[in-house]
Amino acid sequence: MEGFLNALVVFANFVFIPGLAYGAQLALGALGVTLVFGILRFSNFAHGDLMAFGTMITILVTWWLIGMGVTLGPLPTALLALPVGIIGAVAMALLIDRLVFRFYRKQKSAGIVFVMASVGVMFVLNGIVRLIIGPNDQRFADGERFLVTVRGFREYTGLAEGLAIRLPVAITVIVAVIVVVALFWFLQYSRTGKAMRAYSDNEDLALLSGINPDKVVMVTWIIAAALATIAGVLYGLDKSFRPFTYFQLLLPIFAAAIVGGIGQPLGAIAGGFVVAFSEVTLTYAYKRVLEYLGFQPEGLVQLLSTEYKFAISFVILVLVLLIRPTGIFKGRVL
Amino acid sequence: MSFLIGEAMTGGYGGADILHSCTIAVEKGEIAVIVGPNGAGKSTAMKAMFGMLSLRQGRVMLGDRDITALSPQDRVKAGMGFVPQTSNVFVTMSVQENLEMGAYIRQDDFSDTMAQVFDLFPILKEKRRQPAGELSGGQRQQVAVGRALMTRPSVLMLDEPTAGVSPIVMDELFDRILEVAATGIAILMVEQNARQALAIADRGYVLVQGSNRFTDTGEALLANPEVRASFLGG
Amino acid sequence: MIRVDDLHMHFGGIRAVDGASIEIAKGSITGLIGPNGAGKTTLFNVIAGHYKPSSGTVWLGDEDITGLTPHELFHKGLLRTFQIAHEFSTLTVRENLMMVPDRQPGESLVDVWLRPSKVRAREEEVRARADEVIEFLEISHVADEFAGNLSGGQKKLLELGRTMMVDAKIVFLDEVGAGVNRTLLNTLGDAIIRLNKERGYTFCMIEHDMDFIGRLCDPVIVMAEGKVLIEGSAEEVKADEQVIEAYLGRGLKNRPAKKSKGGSA
Amino acid sequence: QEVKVGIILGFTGPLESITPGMGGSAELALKEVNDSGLFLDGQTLVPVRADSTCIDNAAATAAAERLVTTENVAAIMGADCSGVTIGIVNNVAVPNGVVMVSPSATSPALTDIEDNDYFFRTAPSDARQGEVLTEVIRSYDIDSVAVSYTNNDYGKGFSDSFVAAFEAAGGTVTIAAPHDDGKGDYSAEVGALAAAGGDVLVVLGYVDQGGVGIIRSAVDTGAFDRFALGDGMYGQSLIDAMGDSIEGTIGVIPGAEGEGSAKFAEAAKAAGLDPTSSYTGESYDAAALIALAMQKAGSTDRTAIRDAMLEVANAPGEQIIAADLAKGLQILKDGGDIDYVGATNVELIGPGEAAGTYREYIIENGEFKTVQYR
Amino acid sequence: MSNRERIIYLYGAMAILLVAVGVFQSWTLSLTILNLCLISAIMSLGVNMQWGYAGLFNVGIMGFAALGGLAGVIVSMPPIPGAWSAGGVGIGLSLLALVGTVGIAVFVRGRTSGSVRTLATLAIAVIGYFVIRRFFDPAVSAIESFDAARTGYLGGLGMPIIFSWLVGGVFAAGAAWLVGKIALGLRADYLAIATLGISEIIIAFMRNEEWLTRGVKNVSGLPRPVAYEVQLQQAQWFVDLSTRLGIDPISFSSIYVRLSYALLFAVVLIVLMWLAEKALNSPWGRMMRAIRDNRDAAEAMGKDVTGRHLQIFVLGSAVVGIAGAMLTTLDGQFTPGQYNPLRFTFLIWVMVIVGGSGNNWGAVLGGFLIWFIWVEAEPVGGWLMSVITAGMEPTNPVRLHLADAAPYMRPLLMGVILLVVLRFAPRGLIPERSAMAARK
Ligand SMILES: Nc1ncnc2c1ncn2[C@@H]1O[C@H](COP(=O)(O)OP(=O)(O)OP(=O)(O)O)[C@@H](O)[C@H]1O
Ligand SMILES: Nc1ncnc2c1ncn2[C@@H]1O[C@H](COP(=O)(O)OP(=O)(O)OP(=O)(O)O)[C@@H](O)[C@H]1O
Ligand SMILES: [Mg+2]
Ligand SMILES: [Mg+2]
Repeated sequence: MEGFLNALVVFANFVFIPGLAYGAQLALGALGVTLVFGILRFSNFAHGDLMAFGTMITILVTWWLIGMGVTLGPLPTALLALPVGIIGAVAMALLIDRLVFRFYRKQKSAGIVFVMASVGVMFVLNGIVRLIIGPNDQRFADGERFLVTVRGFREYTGLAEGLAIRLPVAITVIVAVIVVVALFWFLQYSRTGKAMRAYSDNEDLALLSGINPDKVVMVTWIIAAALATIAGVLYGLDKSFRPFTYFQLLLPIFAAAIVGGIGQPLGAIAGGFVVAFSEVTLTYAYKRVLEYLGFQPEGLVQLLSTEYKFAISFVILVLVLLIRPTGIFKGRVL
Repeated sequence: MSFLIGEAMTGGYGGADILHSCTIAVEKGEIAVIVGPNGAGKSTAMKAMFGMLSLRQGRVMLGDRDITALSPQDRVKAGMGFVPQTSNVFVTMSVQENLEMGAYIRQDDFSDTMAQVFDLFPILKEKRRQPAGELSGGQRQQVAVGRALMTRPSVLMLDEPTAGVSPIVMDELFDRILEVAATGIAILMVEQNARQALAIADRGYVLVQGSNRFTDTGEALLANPEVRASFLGG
Repeated sequence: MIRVDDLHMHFGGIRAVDGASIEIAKGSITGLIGPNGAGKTTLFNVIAGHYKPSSGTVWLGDEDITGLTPHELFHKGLLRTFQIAHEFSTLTVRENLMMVPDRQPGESLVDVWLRPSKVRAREEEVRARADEVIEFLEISHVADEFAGNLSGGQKKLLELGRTMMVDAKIVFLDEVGAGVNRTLLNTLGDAIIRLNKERGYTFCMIEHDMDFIGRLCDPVIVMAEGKVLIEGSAEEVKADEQVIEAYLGRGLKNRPAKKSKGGSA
Repeated sequence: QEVKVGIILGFTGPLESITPGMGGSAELALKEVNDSGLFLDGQTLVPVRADSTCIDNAAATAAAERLVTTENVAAIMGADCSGVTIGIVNNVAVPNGVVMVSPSATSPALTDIEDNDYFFRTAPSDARQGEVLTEVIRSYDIDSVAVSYTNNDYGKGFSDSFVAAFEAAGGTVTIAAPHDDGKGDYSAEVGALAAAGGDVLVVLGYVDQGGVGIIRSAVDTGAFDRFALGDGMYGQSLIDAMGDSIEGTIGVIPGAEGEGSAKFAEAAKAAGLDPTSSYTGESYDAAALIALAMQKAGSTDRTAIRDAMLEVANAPGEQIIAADLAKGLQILKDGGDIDYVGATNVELIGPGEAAGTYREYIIENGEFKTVQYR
Repeated sequence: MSNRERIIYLYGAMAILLVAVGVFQSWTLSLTILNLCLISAIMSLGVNMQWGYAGLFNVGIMGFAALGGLAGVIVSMPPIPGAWSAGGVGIGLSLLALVGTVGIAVFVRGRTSGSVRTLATLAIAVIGYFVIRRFFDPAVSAIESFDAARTGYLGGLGMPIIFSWLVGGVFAAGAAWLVGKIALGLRADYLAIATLGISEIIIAFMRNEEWLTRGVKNVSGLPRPVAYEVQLQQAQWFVDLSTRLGIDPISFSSIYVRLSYALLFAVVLIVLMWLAEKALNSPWGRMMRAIRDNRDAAEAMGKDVTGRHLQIFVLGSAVVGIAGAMLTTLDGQFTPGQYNPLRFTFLIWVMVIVGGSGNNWGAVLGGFLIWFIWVEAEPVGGWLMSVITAGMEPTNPVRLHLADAAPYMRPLLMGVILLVVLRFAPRGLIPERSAMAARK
């Protein structure tokens, strides 16, 4: 029994919780991507850097707040600064749309042109963020880091193995769930949400129904930018902020969005977890777990060496898509 | 001075002009029908009157207001409804949502209108939850018309509403259109089922290569042998 | 020619085609009518290989062609048009037609690179044929326009035109008439009859215009709710109570109020 | 008049967060030389930066080409990552006969590269460090370790040499797994490491790259509570990041007995740089060496610089430490001989190679404590 | 402006840009850029075949380019006898085992059916896997531990590196065929994720299968297809020549070498371009565009859509592979670490779209222009920064901050230029022919 519990704890500590954390972080990012794709019908490569931008502003404000001696006690101060960050990101997003994407909408350009434009935007944001805050690691997490620490857990349960739950992770997971439900409800049932879907379905007909395209686009960017900032900040709180990492997050985020069914809020969540868990579970060495379960494996019992974790997550995606070509939730064609 | 009138409209899609000083008008409570060969410019004329392509010359009047400069969505607010000829439903949205979108600009409770649409097109009630993209050709057409009816417009413009619908549905559609007209709404439609259409039309236009060839009452046009021969298939 | 045995096509819960069995005689022009949503187009799509049927078989002559891909069927001489026009929007009207003929040497890169003369020769023939069709459909003035820019009816004409680019055994026409000007439609009717008589094409056409059906088709098959209702000559069908109930109807209820306002001629 | 010195580092790309410090240190050295006013009777050194991107060979070559043929630099300090460094050496430096001194390219491949003696480096190759680190860890009689190395030629080569040495010394390496820099999440890697077990986790990576990510993840999950670090992991930012959770961590960095490194640290701090960030000392030395070699050669002729390089870097001669360049310049001016020790105790054993002593440190109550030099 | 005019003007402008670099910076630099422009052009030509002709969304370009690069190593490096004797046999056996497994599997599948078949295949696969590992693992560790610091891999075939260009094409084509078999004929985003995945897998493979690729330790010192500068500088005839031309031997040597590269690359580009143009303007091209426009209709008109997709996908990838091999040749080394999606996938996409997808001339121009910007953005950015800060006095903190930030002007500028170009040529600099152009 004890052995079993230990095995369970080990598994939870090294596979389940990390997977959950990473999954939720990806999901939040994927939500923004999937929304922009769903409504504006292009994959926004600037999303990673928009995340970085929003986070950067939040960080600057956080520092200022801490400087002023304002904190949130156990909770990270960044949460106080978050709204400002969101406003900044939204402003930036709307500005970009005004300067870049609107033109192509009027032109009725092909989706791929939007994508390339977004690559251009990505470069620009890339530069701006580094110009302002530089390329270095920035840490802005204060307050409690752990809900449950390994040591605490051991002492409490008296098990040989420990378990840690980080506060940012908990927040991330909760936020992710809330946001998804909210977004899903909004798109599915609210008047504006329906208008947005109508717009993405058939622009001309939307006009004929008296839907104001500019409003739809604006709302989309506002939500997307807000999501990007939230995702970025929560991620930064858990790990740390470095512009380059945020750019690197782009690929797994896209993977998550697509596998979940592009354009589907619920899919983004599912996709995020699929990617995260396939990375962690397939490359984890199950030696310890099995030992606790009374086996005596001679090797590490590692299905795949960690070098392949990123690649393998894609294999999984392909498999998923083989079984469900439209993604986990029926998404639309890219 | 008609309620809705496109006067001497000239313009096209950027390339050569499609319309050549073509004039279309319709009165409140009246049904006007446009017929003509394929590619004559009927749909273009409709789009022009709805502000979906820019005119080089001519103007569009609604009531006694010049709406030439208005954007399509503003014309909707001004009380115009339009059913395009192609891609006229939201394929990814359910039938019901399609109808709701029709009523987008309405703030009041439109459940009664929806009920009316449903008993006009019973099949739609059955399929209300199904994505419009999965409907049959004729069913789509019914959704499209239903969508336009939801706006409760003062002018209703229909581009070949009966293309691909079964005879019985066509009859009911025309019945309904007559009723709608009777309530004082101006109705302008393009039709290739020209004979049935002209039969209920107060006024008919024959367009050829972007300009008016004949303009007369429905019966008159039906009676006119030349028109019959070259446009109504004998 | 074509035989369909107890065909079922279900989309989730929806039984689009629900046990239809039809037979299309060689050399006939068979009409297929029925209420909207009766399953006509779906039936076409199954026969033409776009859907795999949930159950049932399709025979071409005495060959089982169930589940063959559309292009395989094309090679067997089975063509179809689409109810909602499927033009190649960035190809010109002429190119739309020219791409149709099968086994063009120009479609193999080896020939393109090594035997240009051979390719050119065939191109000429194909172009000539395309121009004939364009003439016939009265769309010469848009021959070099992108098909995407055509008017609704013109697109339908193009659909028909593509089937005229090759010598088909059997052609399935899904509402070519819808949105086509009636006068032109009559000419098309004549053409169909001519193709049928002279070239021995077999036709199966979905239509809602009863005059057109009456003029061309014998026999006429009536579908409703995914099943075959009845089959017979146009007259029989028109007279049939069920058909009137489900499909034809009894004309307008409220006669148009005669007003004596008239425009000027 | 002005003498240009190229500084080519990956200012954008995976290493972008450590290169500013490196570039700064190099420029610090040049500035010091200029301020002394002793350099080649009043000429001044002008740094010219170029971006090696660290990974994009083609772009790096083009950038270097620009430095050499357009900016006409007398010598180049750089590049950072071994891949681009090799590319530049082969396609630009050697063909044009320009001296290149890399502060951080540690790949053995550079040892026997066809370089006509134009390539030098101030970072010792990994082979030696592996042994030193082994000694250190064994001295705490730890005999089973897990290794996580950054997945590039530096990490790989380092890990190879370390594992060999450690096992030769009778220890056991439970697992040696790579980690990619700049990735979003390292729980998979740490999971594997934890499962393999071991008394300490040996991290051979970069302090502000994946390396710290691994450590954070390991600490969070309680997988390891003791760490041993390679030179790339030394840096104040590590302590700032991890706080007291890495008390007792041991490690080595190239560094000399005596005040050289300390002096450099002061100077760097004064100039607003973080002296503990990766490869800053090496960068300073690389630039200093170039300047001194010019002084020795008495000209800015590219070949002359090459020939003077070893003489100023090695004994015999008066030892010159960091922040004391003026003295060296003076001696050389008077035709004397110097042995540049600099910030990291440079010793060039033949072109392309550097030997060095290492400083063993332990982290105690939040700061690096020097234990001894090896 | 008709496309022909555009082609003339824009290519002219591009030439002027390169000449300007030659005049104001240096000819060696100009040629260095040109060489990469040529390679990029070939890559974007390959991508244009897939996207521009057939609308296939391939975001795995990086992988195919890397395969080409690998060919460079396998073809040109000398074999390592020690490594071979250490593990050659093992590798050979494991290969045999692999072939055997597949063979048996196929055989069994032929004989069985239904659930039996799947079970049997699975069983064979599993057994095969262990058999293979049985030979493979020891062999690999033997090879990798053989003089790890210098070699630690099998080496290559020691043939002239030129051949690797062909082989690279073949490698890429093979991989493309595999991916196509699984992923083609389905939704666009499906292909996207599959290609993205496969490219990541290829790179992971190359970074970690050291016995074959030497992994992150890189393979440097690949033989060159052209002369070495240093040798030239020593060769008497060359020195004479340069003195006659009045250029100093050193810079002339690098110019000479780069010119010879440029020549080789140009030949390849021209040949490919000719083939591509012929193909695009033939009935084949027409068919491809038809498929791109409307799969269902094309299928109904008797075109084997999946087959054709596979064909073009393989061809396009092969072209990318060739370019990849050429790049490795030019670098003179193979560094798996350098392959990252931004540089090797998305940048190429930018080239295609900015140049004008569906139009070979456009794609090639895009390759030239975008690479040029990619490289020149850095000096220009730095210069801009110095202009901006010129006004402030040297101690101004803002100035100091900006001075340090100069490198980041590069992405900024890159982005801005990209956006500007896209803004004024939304359909690409040399767009696919328009309806007007189509009128004969
Ligand atoms: N892809 C699909 N998914 C779900 N239901 C479908 C799909 N395609 C068709 N249906 C349903 O199957 C029924 C038959 O459709 P079909 O298009 O065959 O009708 P039809 O006879 O062609 O009608 P019409 O004369 O209006 O074209 C319709 O009720 C339609 O809603
Ligand atoms: N988007 C477009 N761009 C360019 N030309 C167009 C476009 N749409 C239509 N045209 C051209 O304008 C002319 C008139 O088109 P329109 O759709 O008005 O014809 P129509 O009278 O509606 O014919 P139909 O009865 O077939 O619908 C046609 O010749 C067509 O080729
Ligand atoms: Mg029309
Ligand atoms: Mg139908």
